[in-house]
Amino acid sequence: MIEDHPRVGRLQKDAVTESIVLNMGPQHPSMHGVFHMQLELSGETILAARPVIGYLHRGIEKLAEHRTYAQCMVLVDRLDYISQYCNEWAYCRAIERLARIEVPERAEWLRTMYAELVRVTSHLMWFGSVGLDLGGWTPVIYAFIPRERIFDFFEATTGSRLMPNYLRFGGVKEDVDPAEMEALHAYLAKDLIDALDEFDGLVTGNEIFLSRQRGLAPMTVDQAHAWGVTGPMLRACGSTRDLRIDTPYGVYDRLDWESCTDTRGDALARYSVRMREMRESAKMALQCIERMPAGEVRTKVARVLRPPEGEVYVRHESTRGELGFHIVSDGSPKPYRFRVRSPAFMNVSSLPHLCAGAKISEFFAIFGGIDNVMAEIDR
Amino acid sequence: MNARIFLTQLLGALGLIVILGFNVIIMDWWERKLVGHIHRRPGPMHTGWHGILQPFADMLKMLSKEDIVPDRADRLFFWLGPAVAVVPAFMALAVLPLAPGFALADIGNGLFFVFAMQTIMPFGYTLIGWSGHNKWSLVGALRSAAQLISYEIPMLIVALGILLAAGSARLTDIVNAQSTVWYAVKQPIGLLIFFITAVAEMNRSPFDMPEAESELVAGIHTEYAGMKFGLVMMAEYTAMLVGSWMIVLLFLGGWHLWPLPPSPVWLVLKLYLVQSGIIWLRGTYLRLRVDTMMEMSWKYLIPASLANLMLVGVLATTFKGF
Amino acid sequence: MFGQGLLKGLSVTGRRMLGKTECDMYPYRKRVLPPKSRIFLSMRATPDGKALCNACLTCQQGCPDNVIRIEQDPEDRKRAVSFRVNSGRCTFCGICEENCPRHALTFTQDFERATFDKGTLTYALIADGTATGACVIVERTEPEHPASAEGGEDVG
Amino acid sequence: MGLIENAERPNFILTTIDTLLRWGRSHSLWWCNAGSACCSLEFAAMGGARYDMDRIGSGLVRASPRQSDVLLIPGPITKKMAPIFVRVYNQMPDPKWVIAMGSCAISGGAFRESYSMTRGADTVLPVDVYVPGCPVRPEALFYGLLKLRARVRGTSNIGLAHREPIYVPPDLPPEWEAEVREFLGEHEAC
Repeated sequence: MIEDHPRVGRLQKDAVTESIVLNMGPQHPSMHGVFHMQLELSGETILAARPVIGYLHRGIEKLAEHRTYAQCMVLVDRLDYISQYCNEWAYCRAIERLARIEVPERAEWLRTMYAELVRVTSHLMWFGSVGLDLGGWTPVIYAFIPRERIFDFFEATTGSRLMPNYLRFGGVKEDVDPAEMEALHAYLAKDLIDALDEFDGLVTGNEIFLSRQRGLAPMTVDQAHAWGVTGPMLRACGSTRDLRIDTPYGVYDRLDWESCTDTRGDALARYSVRMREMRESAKMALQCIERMPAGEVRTKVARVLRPPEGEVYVRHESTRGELGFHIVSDGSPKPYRFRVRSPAFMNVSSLPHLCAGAKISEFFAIFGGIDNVMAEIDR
Repeated sequence: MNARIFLTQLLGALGLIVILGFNVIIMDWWERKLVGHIHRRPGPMHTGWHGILQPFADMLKMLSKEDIVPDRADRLFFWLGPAVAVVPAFMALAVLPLAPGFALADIGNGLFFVFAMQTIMPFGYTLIGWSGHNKWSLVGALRSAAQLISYEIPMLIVALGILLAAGSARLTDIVNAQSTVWYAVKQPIGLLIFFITAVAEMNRSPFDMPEAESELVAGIHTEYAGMKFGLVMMAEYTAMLVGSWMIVLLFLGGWHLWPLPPSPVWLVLKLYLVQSGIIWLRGTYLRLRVDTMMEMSWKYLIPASLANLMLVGVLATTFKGF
Repeated sequence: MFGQGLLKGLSVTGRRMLGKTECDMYPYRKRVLPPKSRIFLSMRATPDGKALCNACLTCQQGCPDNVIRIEQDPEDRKRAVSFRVNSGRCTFCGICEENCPRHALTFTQDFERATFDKGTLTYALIADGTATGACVIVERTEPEHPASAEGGEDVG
Repeated sequence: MGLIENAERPNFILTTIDTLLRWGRSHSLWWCNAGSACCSLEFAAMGGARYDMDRIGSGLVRASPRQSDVLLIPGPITKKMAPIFVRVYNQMPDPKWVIAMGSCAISGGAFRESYSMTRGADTVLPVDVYVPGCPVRPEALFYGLLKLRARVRGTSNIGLAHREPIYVPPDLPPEWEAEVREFLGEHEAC
């Protein structure tokens, strides 16, 4: 409990002060969207934190019940707008399992490549916003340079920078131009790694950054499981849970890579796990480009898909953690129930526990480490 | 008082105001340009030649913005805050020499006068933050007060080392004592400490706690709009000018640039180099945490500055002309 | 050694400060967007200005956001009297382009569509049965993809 | 005295000052980013190295609405968020402008039919420029900004009226009132 926290407890015993309630957000520069945090402060120390969500609740789960399965892809894109391909893939896997659709070999490779590329861009965005939260302006601008380059590839091959609507049930929309892949390969092999090295030089080794992150808001594996935390945050506590290994999908079992884990469980561990994941993802995307077989990219599926009656739950390692789609079909062209298990929502639920007893400026270091996307939390 | 002296002083004061305004405009442009190039982007570009007219556009806009005073703000102090922050910085400029003997008032206690004026500035920041009736700016104001008070101590102790070595508190004498070797060479630890504390005194990144943008919306000036915000910005740039000027005078040899003849040009050059360095720091570093920053002052900088003072004292008594 | 990381950071930004900038200088130089990028919905037309659309309503029915409004000619059901697009609602998902059996719909790369008046965001691709200015003229008369021959409709 | 009395009939001094102020304003539009969803990423990209809106003097995204001129609405306005955006708009000093960025802010876009959405920013705020796209490309937003600059340059300061937001608070059940007031009251103190 918060009262048992050593720092808070001492503070309350020693001095009788009146706490102030500070409403952080929903319109606040570093709230990563419209997130509202009620902080109860004693001086600059946070006594209690109450997250308020729902400012971006657009009713995606309800809207999806009025759309055909193919039209839902538009909503799925906008669910977590930083890792679109992961969302689309998870949704496609759910429908493919429901309707028993086979996916061609090349399409699986393409999907894996796009998912890993988007993991890179998502983590780049996170890196930039961590820099912004901690008061630096440069990291975010630097992070956008490789991001723009990968977006160029997305746009040239799928037609949109952010909202691709590229994956289809039983494959992908269209094949990728080999020349584009060639250019991307050259970029990933050298320039991206150079950029990541530069980020390490700018932020990772910086003593100011280390002093703000080391030992901050530690979390044990048991706590993480209790709060439902998944993804890089869970792997930073020493767990090896990675759905890409535990429940293999795509071509992850055929790639040469390893899941990034850390045992310290603090904010710095979360940071280093994500930084290493970016390199691993770039490596995986490179392998995909090199070893991708030729062939079909799309199986023929009815334009208006009518999956048989039944329900399905698919787990997927999104950039933020375990993304789940629970879809109930009644045999009609529209889903009967469409439910999303959003990783960021579960991760944010650990926030009140993590930041009790922290300072205001520590709060942003903790908050940045969670890497939340409000659109996914509020849906 | 003689009418002629009065007139000269008046003209000098007016000249200082002009210099002040000119500096704010130049620094506003230069900061955006330099930070832009650090970010690999060109910065202001299309408003005049390389965006040189950008500060004028900003100023015109701020002048014509609606002047909001929050409902429950303390109206008097809301007005007074920026003035209390600007005026001491401006007064400190009066004793800062530009060339040998060329200052509005080249007083014998110039060193202490500048520090005395700098001590008033946090009071202005605290007023700015407190009077707006806003929790963010209140937190910023308290941070500002704590930060500026705790960083003044090591700064003054280091300045005592200079006083010990130069044997005079008159700024012109201090500069002239560096005609061959700068105090930056003689007292490198002192320079380091003085530089850190000066950056902290100016509320510049990585010590910009009072206006931590990502934490406390806009910190102390959250409620300031229009030209009052412009005044707060002016206070910050002037504080930066005074701080860098002190660094140049105390450690970087003022108008001396050995082996070239002394000239105010060197002083201005050094002044803007130091300010560019401070902007470079802003483009590179993340913000320190507020309690780390306080710890840094009390645990490390104050003992280090005392050690520096002892060292300087021993050296100054041992070697003549140190 | 303490301070190493700080110096490293300074060296990174210092190098960048003296290096080249990355800017596109947008209003003065415009980047050529890739042909696949979906910016604004447009329609293909034959060189003599007739639209390829035969008012089959596939796009209108498939659109998730009710962007497309087609009015069929009451006498000739294969002819559209008007084809209006409300780009203020469009999510640029490309479903209409993908579904169009005659490949009549396409996307242009013209993105400079910001406006003061929301009403002007609705534009017509066909008005009074004739293709309007928003259309892209195609020189080729044969279908672009061999797959469209499956429909068995004569294109051209 | 004379200047103000004859404000109806602009004289030389007044028009010169006016031209100067219009120039200043149009070259120094600072943002208030009411960042909610996907489009704010593209807005951030516009501040990045490739597009760099600082070139035309709009590079400063002020965290406090008190110091900003343009309210950017880069995403959906939900019913829960509408009063807060109005509040942000009211906190900005005149003259101020609003840009609706993307389909969600123009009309509700993909979520138009949803129960929790307003149908566009113009149901809540007086919008000046609509930038279509989903999400809007950074260049397209840049073009929208240039459009807004043209409008600012063309808008005279003489007799510029304050524009009230259009927002009408919903009719809430009376039993909710105390709760809502308490909620808003907490914001008030902030």
